This record gives sequence, structure tokens and C-alpha cells, in this order.
Amino acid sequence: MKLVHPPRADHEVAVPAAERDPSPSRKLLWEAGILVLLVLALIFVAPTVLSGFRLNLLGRFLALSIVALGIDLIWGYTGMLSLGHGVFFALGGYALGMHLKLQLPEGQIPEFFSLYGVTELPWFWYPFYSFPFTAVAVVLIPALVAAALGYLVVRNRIRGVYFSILTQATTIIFFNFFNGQQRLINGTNGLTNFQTLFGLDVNSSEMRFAVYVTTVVAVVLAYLLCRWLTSGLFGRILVAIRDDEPRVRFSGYDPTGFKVLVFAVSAALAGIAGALFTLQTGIISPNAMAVPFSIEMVIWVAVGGRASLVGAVLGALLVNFAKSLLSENFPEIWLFFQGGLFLLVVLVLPDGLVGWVRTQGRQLWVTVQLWRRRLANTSPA
Amino acid sequence: MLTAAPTATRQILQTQDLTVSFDGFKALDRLNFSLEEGELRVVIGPNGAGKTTFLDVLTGKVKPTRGRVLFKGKDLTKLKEHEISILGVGRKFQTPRVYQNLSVRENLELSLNPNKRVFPTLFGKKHLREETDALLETIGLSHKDRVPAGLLSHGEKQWLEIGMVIAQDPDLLLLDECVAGMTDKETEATGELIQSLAQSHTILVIEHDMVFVRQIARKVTVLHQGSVLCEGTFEDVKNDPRVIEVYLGSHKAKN
Amino acid sequence: MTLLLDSLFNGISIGTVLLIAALGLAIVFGLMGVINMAHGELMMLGAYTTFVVQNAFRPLGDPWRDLYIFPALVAAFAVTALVGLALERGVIRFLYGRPLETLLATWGVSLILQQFVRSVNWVLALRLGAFAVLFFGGWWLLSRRADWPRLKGWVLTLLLLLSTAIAAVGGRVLAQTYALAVTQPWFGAQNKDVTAPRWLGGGIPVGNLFLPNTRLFIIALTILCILGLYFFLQRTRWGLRIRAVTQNRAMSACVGIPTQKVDALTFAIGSGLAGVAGVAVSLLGSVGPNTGQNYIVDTFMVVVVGGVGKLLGSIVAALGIGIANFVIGSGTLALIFPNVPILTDTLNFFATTSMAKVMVFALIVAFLQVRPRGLFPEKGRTVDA
Amino acid sequence: MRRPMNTENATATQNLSRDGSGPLLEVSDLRVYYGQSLIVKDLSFKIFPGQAVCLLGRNGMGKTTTLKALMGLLKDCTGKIAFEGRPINHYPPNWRARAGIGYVPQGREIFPRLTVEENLLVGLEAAPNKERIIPEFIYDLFPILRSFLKRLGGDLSGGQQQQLAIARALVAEPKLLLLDEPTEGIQPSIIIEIEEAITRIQKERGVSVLLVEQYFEFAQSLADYFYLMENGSLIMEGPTDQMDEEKVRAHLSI
Amino acid sequence: MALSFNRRQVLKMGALAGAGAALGPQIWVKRSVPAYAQGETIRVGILHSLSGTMAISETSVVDAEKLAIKEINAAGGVLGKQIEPIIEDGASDWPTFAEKATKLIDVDKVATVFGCWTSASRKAVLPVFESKQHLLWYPVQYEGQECSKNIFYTGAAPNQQIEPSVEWLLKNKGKEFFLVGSDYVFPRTANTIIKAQLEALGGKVVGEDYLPLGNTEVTPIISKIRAALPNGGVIYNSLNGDSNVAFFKQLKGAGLGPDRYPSMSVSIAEEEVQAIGPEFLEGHFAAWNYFMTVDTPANKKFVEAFKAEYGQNRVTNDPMEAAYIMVYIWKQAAEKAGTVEIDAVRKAAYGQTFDAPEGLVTMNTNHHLTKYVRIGQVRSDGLFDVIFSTDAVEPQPWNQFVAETKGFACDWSDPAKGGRYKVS
Repeated sequence: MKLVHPPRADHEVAVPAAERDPSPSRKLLWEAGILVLLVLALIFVAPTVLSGFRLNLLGRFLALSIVALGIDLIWGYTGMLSLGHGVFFALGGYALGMHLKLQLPEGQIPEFFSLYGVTELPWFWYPFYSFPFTAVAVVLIPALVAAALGYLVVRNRIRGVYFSILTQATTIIFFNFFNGQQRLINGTNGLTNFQTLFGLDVNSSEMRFAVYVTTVVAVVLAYLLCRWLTSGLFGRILVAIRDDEPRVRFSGYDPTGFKVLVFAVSAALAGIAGALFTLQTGIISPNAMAVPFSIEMVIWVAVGGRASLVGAVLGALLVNFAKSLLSENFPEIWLFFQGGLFLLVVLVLPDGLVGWVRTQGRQLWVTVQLWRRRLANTSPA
Repeated sequence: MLTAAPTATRQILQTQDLTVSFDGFKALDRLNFSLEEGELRVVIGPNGAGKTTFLDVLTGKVKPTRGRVLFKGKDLTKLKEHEISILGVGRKFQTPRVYQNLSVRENLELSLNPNKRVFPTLFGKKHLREETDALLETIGLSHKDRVPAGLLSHGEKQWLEIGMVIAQDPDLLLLDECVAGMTDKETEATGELIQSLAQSHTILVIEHDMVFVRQIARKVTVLHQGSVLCEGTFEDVKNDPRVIEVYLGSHKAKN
Repeated sequence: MTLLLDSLFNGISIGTVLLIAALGLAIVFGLMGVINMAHGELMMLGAYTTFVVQNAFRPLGDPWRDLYIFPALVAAFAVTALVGLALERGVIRFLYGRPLETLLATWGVSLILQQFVRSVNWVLALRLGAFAVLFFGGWWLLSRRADWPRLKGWVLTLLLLLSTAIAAVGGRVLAQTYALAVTQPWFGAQNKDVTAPRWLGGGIPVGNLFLPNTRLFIIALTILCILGLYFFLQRTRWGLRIRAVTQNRAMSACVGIPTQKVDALTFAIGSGLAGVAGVAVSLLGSVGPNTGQNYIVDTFMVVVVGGVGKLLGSIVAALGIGIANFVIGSGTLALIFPNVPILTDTLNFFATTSMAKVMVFALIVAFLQVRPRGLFPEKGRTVDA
Repeated sequence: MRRPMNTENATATQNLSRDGSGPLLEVSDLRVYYGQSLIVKDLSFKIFPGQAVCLLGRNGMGKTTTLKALMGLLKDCTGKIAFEGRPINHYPPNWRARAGIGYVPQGREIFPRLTVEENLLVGLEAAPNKERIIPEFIYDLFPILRSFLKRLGGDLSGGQQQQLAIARALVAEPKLLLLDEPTEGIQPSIIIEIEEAITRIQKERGVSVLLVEQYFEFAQSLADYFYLMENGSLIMEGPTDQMDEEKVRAHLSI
Repeated sequence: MALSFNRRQVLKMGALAGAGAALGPQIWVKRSVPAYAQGETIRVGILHSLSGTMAISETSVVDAEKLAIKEINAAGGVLGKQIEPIIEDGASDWPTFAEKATKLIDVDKVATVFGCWTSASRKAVLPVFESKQHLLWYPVQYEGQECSKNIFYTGAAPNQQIEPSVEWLLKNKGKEFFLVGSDYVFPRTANTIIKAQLEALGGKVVGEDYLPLGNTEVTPIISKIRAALPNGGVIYNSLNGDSNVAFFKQLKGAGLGPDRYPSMSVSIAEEEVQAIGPEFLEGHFAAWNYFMTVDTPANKKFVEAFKAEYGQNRVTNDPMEAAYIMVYIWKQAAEKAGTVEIDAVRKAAYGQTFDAPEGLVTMNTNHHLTKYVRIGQVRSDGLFDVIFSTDAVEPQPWNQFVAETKGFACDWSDPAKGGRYKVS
């Protein structure tokens, strides 16, 4: 085939040096180093610095950051804004919660059933006696629900805000269902008052620390999973779907499969987060499926910075700590701050904190370069 | 990468009574069109003649109200966009549609991927480096391989998109006004590229720029109000009185 | 037959409430593509306005106190339209073309509005007022100076700090001087009592059926709103402008339509309709900080099922959802199939209001499988695949 | 083939404004960006009252971009645009329309779901007086529109839409009419009607016209003065009757 | 670097600062008021929803608790120290309740916590209080079937509200009941009890329906009531919050008045009547331990103090009274124990009596109060005419109409008995 070299356009844009990535392998090394340091800090330094209460909060928020990673995966990278992740979060939480409620002597059923005169354990509870089954269920149930829902919605090319609105409606369906089924799953009160796991007291400090470490490890694994998904060819396709979905079809890809898979993975992450969160707060209730919670999740990602995994984690931690501190200090009016934060982020920091740091950093870099060049030019040869 | 040109000519694409109407307005009106394998065909016609709608139907973006499209014996109107693409129809859009946030290299890799289903894409081993390099060379963007496509100039985007279509290794290439916004030299280079591609592909070009049409055309089809007005060599078409009336005529008439 | 009539009337009753709540949203979402999550809170403001107007009319005695509903409609429209206007100018206009961002921003606004009605008292109101007067007034005065562009940055910073400080200190002094009188919330977190005028109290018995006047009033109000909206969009100059901008914003600007004003007006009208809906729901339900939250998802469903940008679609969708809600929730369906035990059991399982909602939403998702773009989708070239 | 612009010659001819007043539109050093790429480079030209000026050039040379910038549709512009001596860079399109610039975009862009009458009424938005009556001369120019008043704009054929688009720009009686390739894809018979209409409004009503074209003959018969544009810059200009046909044709595609 | 702003930035900053100006100092005022609290104080936690759906009910309970603390402080405090309330917002979100409870105990080191309204929030904080061996005071009537060592319940147990009211209805208003409730635990449990009770006493449930919390469309329910009770009957109503407003407005709109369809509500008190509008409720009934119109000297004092503190238009109600009581009982227990140490206070609380607005109440060893049951009928001014009242009723946390708990009781003063033991 004949090779043709088109002439360069006259008005060619000079590519700034910053746009060219540094060597990928070196970048990867840096990233791995930072990650290891952070994990070590979280596991060994944080417990000595923070009080038990704050450490527990940190653990919870780390669990929430796993949902944020999932949201970032579908929203930041794939452009699907889900307002229904509370459902998947709660499903994961319920799966583990059921297992915890079944840590009972033979023949007993969880105490709340007596409130409604239920004497026989409903059938779907039985598999949750098994921890392996529970562990799989925490991941798979949300993933399967998401895959089914995602398939129904995505198949019809329902996108953008319609997708968001439908996912929001899903939260109402699940909320009402879980809320109404007292005799099956204890309704509004949810599952609470957990005592033991693996025969150990869930409220003991050793157990709490173990759960905390598990959470840290889970965050790292979730981060690595998302990193893997978003970095390769697969990740490119996600970005392509976000930017121009019809074009992707003409490139020979069926976006449906990709979107369903990513949605399911993201739901699975939410399920894991829900399980870890439930373990640390000691309660899972239909409230986790209420509309506001799912929207808050999106806000974490928006604050941190879309399409940035670090941003998602950071956003989840910062927003939740801010919410905790604000509501402690201004219990009566902290909603003003929360609402204000949403507005502020959308209007002033459209790319979130990470985006802001990036642009500021780039500007600083350019300024420094210019300055250095000027110095070099003025200095006598 | 490229299939050998067939020795015997046979029809690769055929449309039968293709009709598309939007709210009563007929964008295509009983269009009968056929293309032989290995052919380079140029389709011209005034704005609103249905050229882009024609490509929309071929690529599955628009479903026809009536009629069939046979590509390699399969009816395309029943297939979805990506199925048509996998079957071997590649399309370059009128305004370049490249993935702005992906680099030039990534854009090409995405199109080169041999198996485009979900799991093979995720787990498949990819040795696409050499092919990508070769393709970058072909479209003259080797020096910009890591630049986000959104930062390319208009002409470069056009080239990148042509590259993406070539990467799909289609049997039928659909090029919709691919030299719009290019300089003379770029246009000329594009023409050469298309001619070299034509040695191994069937190509359908939709064009406006008559200089360019003259450069590349072997056989020209004129569309008018959704159906074929006439077909022939560039000279034939240029001198056809019907064409002169609807298309070129406005200018000749005054002279 | 009675069953059918009963279902029909009750379904329509439920549907019209949904419809009137969704009308404003249909405008804002359908015509402007803005996802206004604060729509419910605008309804809430409308309901609070009704409460205020009602209390203002109460001391006037008969017959005036029973006519409050009409000025309340006007006032609710005005108040929410103004808030909508402020919202559009202050927030939405920076976010056109980014529907997901409007969704998040307006969610923030909805939180602020909810807390606002809980917390608002004289101190807060006067502080906000004082700040607005000082800051924007100062801006306005100073911006007429010739050297304004040079001074701008500094003056505004100074003005900001100064008016903040004055508002803060003023509020503090006020709070200490008058104590409870000014620090007591106007509304507080509790629900407020809005009572329908006495002439809306009864109803019309039709055979076994009883048509409550409030319901009939809301049905009439909804019809009036739709007709008014139709007339406005089709027959007035501003309506024409709105339709033009909806179809082609850039070209509308090029023929001289002030698109920003059109945006603001469209949003204000959508918001004003939310206010009117607020009056309507105050006759049926609670008036409290959470009033709006109860409607937001349902109204979005109406718009989505109807097909965006189509008033007729919203109407049909609202009535359809209303009837489905009633028929499932009241167990009427089970009565229709008395001899099919499995079906009856299933239907009875869903025959509480709570589970009916689950069922209706599930049906909506199923419906969208068949008609992904709603009942009356936009046709033609404009639709992107 | 590129030659530096003969500025002396340009000023000389350009000063031949009919009544000796200043330019209606004066563009100096206009630069327009699309994202990061510079589409229009340091463009300067003038249009005098009553003059018909044509901007020639092939597809993609920046002609349409220039018109959009003049109309205020593009944000990333530098340089100066003065209308009747007043800089209008910072005014939005609707202000410019009301100031007296009518715009007929490429592809017509009529409002498909408004009737023909409503399309014309919308055009009146730019009219200085508040009356909402479609002036008679419109039906005089395009008689066909009167019979289509109640039809939807989207139902008209291409040529009819083009006439409607021009009529829509004219109802407000602008001082300057910007026309972007009005012949594109239009049947010859209608092109002749359009050409006549444009000539009439220029000659009879004194409307200045800025025409963007890639077809030589149409431009030649309509315009008094031409500019030739290539890759975002002006490379040639002069009165149409002194136009060096060969050289200009070399830069156009046909 | 030159400081330059564009218009938009300044506008945004202006808006922010405006919000700050309006709110900031308000916070500051609130926080700086207890100047007396800066020395040696005893901290107590107040944990209710100040935002979210439950704020409607819970904010006035906070008012009552603050009033009691203020009165106690004015009278010299507890053990010679002032009480410093630490207020936290549970935000109608149960995990948040658990979080804030932990914070109050671990970070603020409060002596005790007053709080919660919904059963769900109580269930959420229960493990926290149990694992930390701390103490919660809970002021709302609830479904029973619980008796924690770490909670004192000062609202009514079912046998102090629901059961007597059902008996009264059977005696006076008819035997056919339609049960309406919000879709959550209390109404569902309450209705389970009512059904068991009616079965035992010869009544009949003709239908029941549940509304999602916050739902205001009750047309299907009214339609069902009309179908099930064509000639009138009793509506037993355990709807909560917003739904009540919709229910009574639309009930009246549909022409179902208290003459033929008398309703008994267990979640509607004076505040709710005000919010719904007295004209919709006039003639209907409610069962509580306390009404604002109760004629006791203690109540007179309570109502006056409350109005003086929060405004003449405010009303008091049963949960507020229960909240008021529990602060005083805690104070008495702490003084009896001579310390605020948890276990000592708990033991000292048994047998404490208090001359409450509703009458003389006693804290039992089963952590519940002996209370008076009253039935009120709504008057046109929105207050209640007390038309029926009992003597003090002993609380039964374990319900005697439900098979699983029949015969069980609770006694924390005896380590051998504990939270749930079979009465021999």
C-alpha cells in the first residue's frame, strides 16, 4: 500500500510538553509506591493518631469510598449517572446482615421475627447460614440485579438523564419493597444488633480493627480493579462510550455489553461497600435505599473529581468527614452547608478537587518552565 | 491486513426500492443502487438529495421505511450498527468524529481491536503495536501519537478518522465528504490515499468538491430527491442535461 | 360498571395531582432540558404561600376567608416564579447543556430550600435582606463610576466583607434585643395547616360514587393550567419565542430573540406552575419541609413516560399512572379476576398503597421496554440514535 | 499562487462608498478559534452602506466561521467588529440582530415546527418598531410564501425553506444582510428568484449584503466587491467588475 | 500577582458570603449562650432528627428536653453542677443515629443520652448503648417487645395506649375495625396486637392498608374503607407524619365524618392536630397518656413554662411530656445515686416517682413508666377533651396478646430475671 504523508497544516497547534505523558512505567512505579505508603499509613499510623471513634468513622468512610470508586467507574468513565446505587449498597449490606443475624444457637430465629408472629425462618434466609455463600452473595446479588436492570434499560438505548431517572425510580421500588416486608426482612428497622462473626464479638476492639484493616485492603483491591478496568483497551472503550456512544457502534462495538458489565461491576463494588459499612455501623435498613443517599454518593465523586479514581476516594472521605464535623458542630443548619457544597462544586469546581489541582498544577508547571527558560536566556552564555 | 482484490466482479452492495421518510418527507425515494466489489464510486448530488441519509441506512443508523439493503448477500436493514460494522462496512463521518479524550494511538487501537466483544476486549492479548505504528505512518500522524485527538487540527482529525476506518479493515468503505476543510495539498494527498486504498477495498465516496471528484472518480452516481438521477463516468455525468439542470446547471445556465 | 366508574374517577383524581405537579417539570425538562430536582421544593414554597395567604385572610372573616384560595393561587405562582427566576439566573444558566450537572446543583438547592423553611426567622430574613441591599445596591451605585472596571475587583471584595459584617452584626443585635420575637422560626420543622375553603368541603354524590369537591377543584385547576399553558405557548408572543428557542437556540438569537430572557421566563413559568401545584397539593396533603420530596420521583416518571417535550404525553401518562395506582392499590384488579387464585393472591400481595407503588414502577420499566422514548416520542431527523 | 493583499488598491476602491459616509461594518484583525485551532486569521474588511460584498472561497476556508463570528455565535474571537462605527464584539447575537444585522445561515435553519407565518413573526423580533405585522414587500419578493402561511416550516422543500429563511431575515428590515451560501442545493429556477430578490432589496431598499459563496457566477452577478478567502485569510480582493476571473477561479473548486 | 475577579466569581463569592453572614453568627450565638456551662458541668447528649422526614416530630421533643434542662439548671443543676446539653442531629438516618450516639459517648463523654423517636433509630443505637454499657432515655410510645438494660422507656408500652383504646372502642363505637397505618414497624406491630386483641375480645378486622412513609395519596385507602365499611365503622389509625394530613383531609373530602367513621389515632397529638387543621379532625379520637388539656397543677406549670420559652402559639403533647419527664427522672436518679455513673443511676432510677404533668408516674424495674391512659376527642380549637381516663397502668413491655410473648416479663433489678423471663 502506498504511504502518503500529508503536509502539516499551517496552523498547527504546538503540543505543550505537559500533554505528553512521562514514561508510563516510571509513572506506574510512582503510583505503586504511593499506594503502598498510604496503605501502611492507614493500617499502622492512623490507629495511633485517631481516637477509636474517629478511626471507626474513617473505616466507614473508606467503605463508602468503594462505592465512590464504582460510581466513578460508571459515571466518570462511562458517562452513566446512576442515582440508584443505594440499592446495590443495601443489597450487599443485607446479605451480610442476614448472615450476622443468623449467628444463633440451633433452632432460634432472629428476635425481630417474634414481633410479627413469624416462627419459621423464611426460605431465602437459609443459604445465608453459610459464610462462603454470603461472601459470594454480597458481590453477586447486587451485580446480577444491576446486570438485569442495566440490560433492560441500556438495551433500549435509554441514556443520560433518562437512565438517571430510571435508576432513581428503582430506589423507590426497592425501598418500598424492603420497607413493606416486615415479615420477611424486618421492614423499616432493618437488620441490627449484630453480635458475632466467626464466633467473635463484632463489637470487640480486635474485631473492629480487623474489620478496619479488611476495609483498607478492600479499598486497595477495588482501586486496583478499577485501575485495571480503566487503563487498558477496555477503559478506552468506556471513555469512547461516554464521549460518543453512537460512534462506538460504528466502530464495531456493541456498547450494551460494555455498559451492562461496568454497571454490574460498579454495583458489586457498592455491594462490598455496603457489607463493610454494615459491619462497621451495625445496622442496615431500607434507609440506605432512600433517594438522598444515592445522590450523596454521586456528590462524593463530583467533589473529588470525575474520571479520577483517586478523586473518587478522596471525595468520599472528605465529604463524609465534612458532613460529620459540620453536623456535629452545626446540627440544626448543616443542610445549608451540604446544599451549598453541591452548588459550589458544580458551579465553581466542575472537575472536582482533583481536576482543580490538575489545572492549577499544570499552570504552575508552565509558569515555572517559562521562568526557567527566561532565566536561561538572560544568563550570559 | 488487506484482502486481495477479487478477480471476478460481483455485486457487494445492492439496494432495492429503498425508501426513508421522516414525517412524510421522503429523504430516500425508492432508491436502487448497486456497487461491485473493488469499485471506487463517487456519489454526488445537491444538499438534501439524501446522500447522508443513504449512508445512515447503510450503516444501520436509520431504518428504512421500505426496501432492502443487501451487503454480501445479507440484508443490512435487520442488523444493528455494530453488527454491520463487524460485517465489514466502515464509515467516516462528514464532520470528523474521533474520540476527543483519547490519544491518536488509542483511537486507532480501539478500531484495530480484532475481537470487539466485551470479554475478549477485556482479557484478550493485544499485539497491536506494529499495526498501529504502520497505520500512524500511513495517515502521517506518527509524531502525534500521544496527543489527545481533541487537540488535532480539523484536517488531522479527518485523517485520523480515515485511519480509524481503515483500521477496521472493512470490505466496504463509506467516506462522507472526507476532504471538507482540508487544504489543497491535504486534499490531494487524501485523494492519493483513497486511490491506493481502492486497490484493495470497495469504496463509496460522497463528495461535494468537484475538483476532488474529478481526481478520484471512476464512476459517478448523481442522487436527486432521494433517488438515482444518473450514473456514469465523470465526463458523462458532467454533460448529462438532467444533471446540469439540477446540479451544475445553475452556473452554466447563466454563462 | 360502578367499579369502572369508581376506578376511572379515582384514577383521574390521582392522575391530575400528578399531572399538575408534573406540568412545570414538563416545561422545564421538556422544553429546556433542565433536570430540576428542586421542583418539589418549589411546590413546597407554593404550599407555604397558601398557608401564609390563608392566615392573612382568616381575620377578615366571612365571606373573605373562604376566598383565600384564589389570591393564594396568584401569590403562589408569583412567589415560586420569582424563586425560579432567581434560581435560573443564579445557577441554572451556567449549566445549560449539562443536564447531569443541573441535577446535582438543583439537588443542592432543594436541600437549602428545605432547611430554609425550617430555619427562616426574622433574623435570617433581615440578614439576607440587609446583605442583598448592601452588596447589590453598593455594586449598582459604584458600577456607574467611570473607573469601575479598574476598581471592580477590590471594591467588590470590600463590599462583600462590609455587607457581610453589617448583616451579621445587625442580626446579632436584633436577636439579643428582641429575643424570641425575632429568633422564633416563622414555620419551623412542623407541618402547617392549610384548610380548604368551606365551599370545597363537601362533595357530589353520584350513585355509589362520591366526588369530593377538592378533587373536582384540582381537576378543574389542572385543566385550566393546561389550557392556559397551551394558549400561552401557541397564541402569545412570548410563547412563540419559547417555541422558537426550544427548536433552535442559536438561530433564535440570530433573529433577535433575547434567548436569556426567554430561558429565564420559561423557567419562571415552570416554577410558577410548581407553585400552583403546591396550592393544589396543600388541599390534599401536608404542608411541611418535606412536602416536595414526596412528589419528585413520581413527577419525573410522568414526564419520562409521556415522552419529553410533549404536553399531551404528560397528560396521558399522568392519568395512566394515576389509574394504575388506584386499580392496583385498591385491590380492584383482584376483584376482576376472582376465579384465578394465583393471580388473585399476587394482586392482593400488591394491593396495599405501598406495594402498588412498587408494582407501578415495575410496570413503567416494562413499558419503557416497548416504548423507550415514552408515549409520544419526537420523530424525525432531530432524534440522535 | 498566494499574493500579498494589495491594500492600496483596496482602500482606493473601498472608499467609493455611495454617499461618502463611513463603513457600515468594519472588521479589523478578526481571529476566530475553534477549540484550539485558529480558523480565521487576522481578517480585516469593510462593507459600506448599500454595498453588496461577496466573500469567496472553497469549502472549509473559514467563510461560514467568519459570518458566525460577525453574528456573535462564536465566543473565541479577538479583534474588532464595528457596526455603524460602534464596536459590537461584546454584544450577543440578539442584540446584533436588533441593531440591524440580518442573518441567513447555511442550511437555512428555519424553525421546522413553527408555521411559515410564525417563522416570519419570529423574524420580526429584530424589528425596531413594536408592530407585529409582516410587511407586504416580503410577499412581493417571495409570492409563494403567502400561500404557505399555515404550513409547517419543516414541510417546505429546500428552495422554499431558503426563501423563507431570507424572508425571515428581511421582515425586520435589516441594514446589513449576511447570506451564507444561499444557492447551496437549490434548484436553478429558485436560485434565479433568490438572486432577483437579493438584487432588489439591495438596489431598492438599500440593504447592504455580505454574501458568502463558493460559486463564482452567482457571486459575480450579485456583488459589487469581492474578497477571496483561503485558509482563514484574505488573499485577494477588488471590485467584482475588475475581478481577474482566471486567478479567482484557480482558488475556487469549479 | 494582581488580584482580579470576574463578575461571575464575585457573584458566587457574594452568594456564599451572604449565606455565611446570615447563618454564621447565628451558630455562634447559639453556641456561646451557655456561658455558665463553661466551668464544671455535666454533659448530656440529646440525639434527635433535626433534619429529614422525622424532624417534624422530633424538634419539639428537643424543645421539651431543653426546657427541662434549663429548669433544672436554674434550680441549681444536678449534684451541684450545671447540665450542658450536647445536641446531635440524627438526620432521620439510622446509621447516622448510631454514629452520633457513639460520638456522644466516646468523644463528648456524656453522662447519659436523651433521644430517638422511631423504633428504627432506637434499634440502630441499641447495640451502641449495650456494647458501651451506656444509658439512653427514650420518650415515645412504641410497639413494645423490647426491654433493654440500657434504655429507659418513658413513652407508653402497647398496654398503656393501644390495648385500652381498642377496648374502649369495642365498648363504645362498634365491632368492625379498619386498620390504617404507615408502612413501618410500629403500625405493623400495633396492628398485629390489635388483631390478636380483637380476636380475643370479639371484634372484627374488615381490612387494613399501609401507606409508604411520606406518601400523601390516600384515594385507594378511602375507596377500600368505603367498600369494607359501607355503613360506617371504626378506623384505627396508626399513620405517621405527613400521611396523616393527607388522610384526614381526604377522608373529610370524601364525606367520611367522625359520626359514622370515628377514628382512633395513636400518633396524632396536639402538634399534629394543629398541622392537619382542627376542622378535619374535630370529633375524632386519640389515645395518649397525656393531653395538653390534662387538668393537673404540674401540667399547668409545664404548659406555661413551655409557652414562655417557645412562644404562646406552641402546644405541648405526649412525647414532649415524656421527654420532659425523663430528664427529671434521670436528675432524681443521679441525685439519689450521688453520681452520674451509669450503673448507679440505673439502679437508683428504679422506683423513682415524679409528679409529671400527666400525674404521678413511677419508674419500674422493667425500665418502663407506670402511666395513665386517656382518650381524647378533638375539639374545634385543636385541643382534646379528655373523655376517658384510667388509673395508673403498669407497663408490660412483652405483649400479652401475642402468642410468643404471652407470659413474659422483664425485671432488671433482679439479675436472675433480666430482660425477658417467663412469669411463673
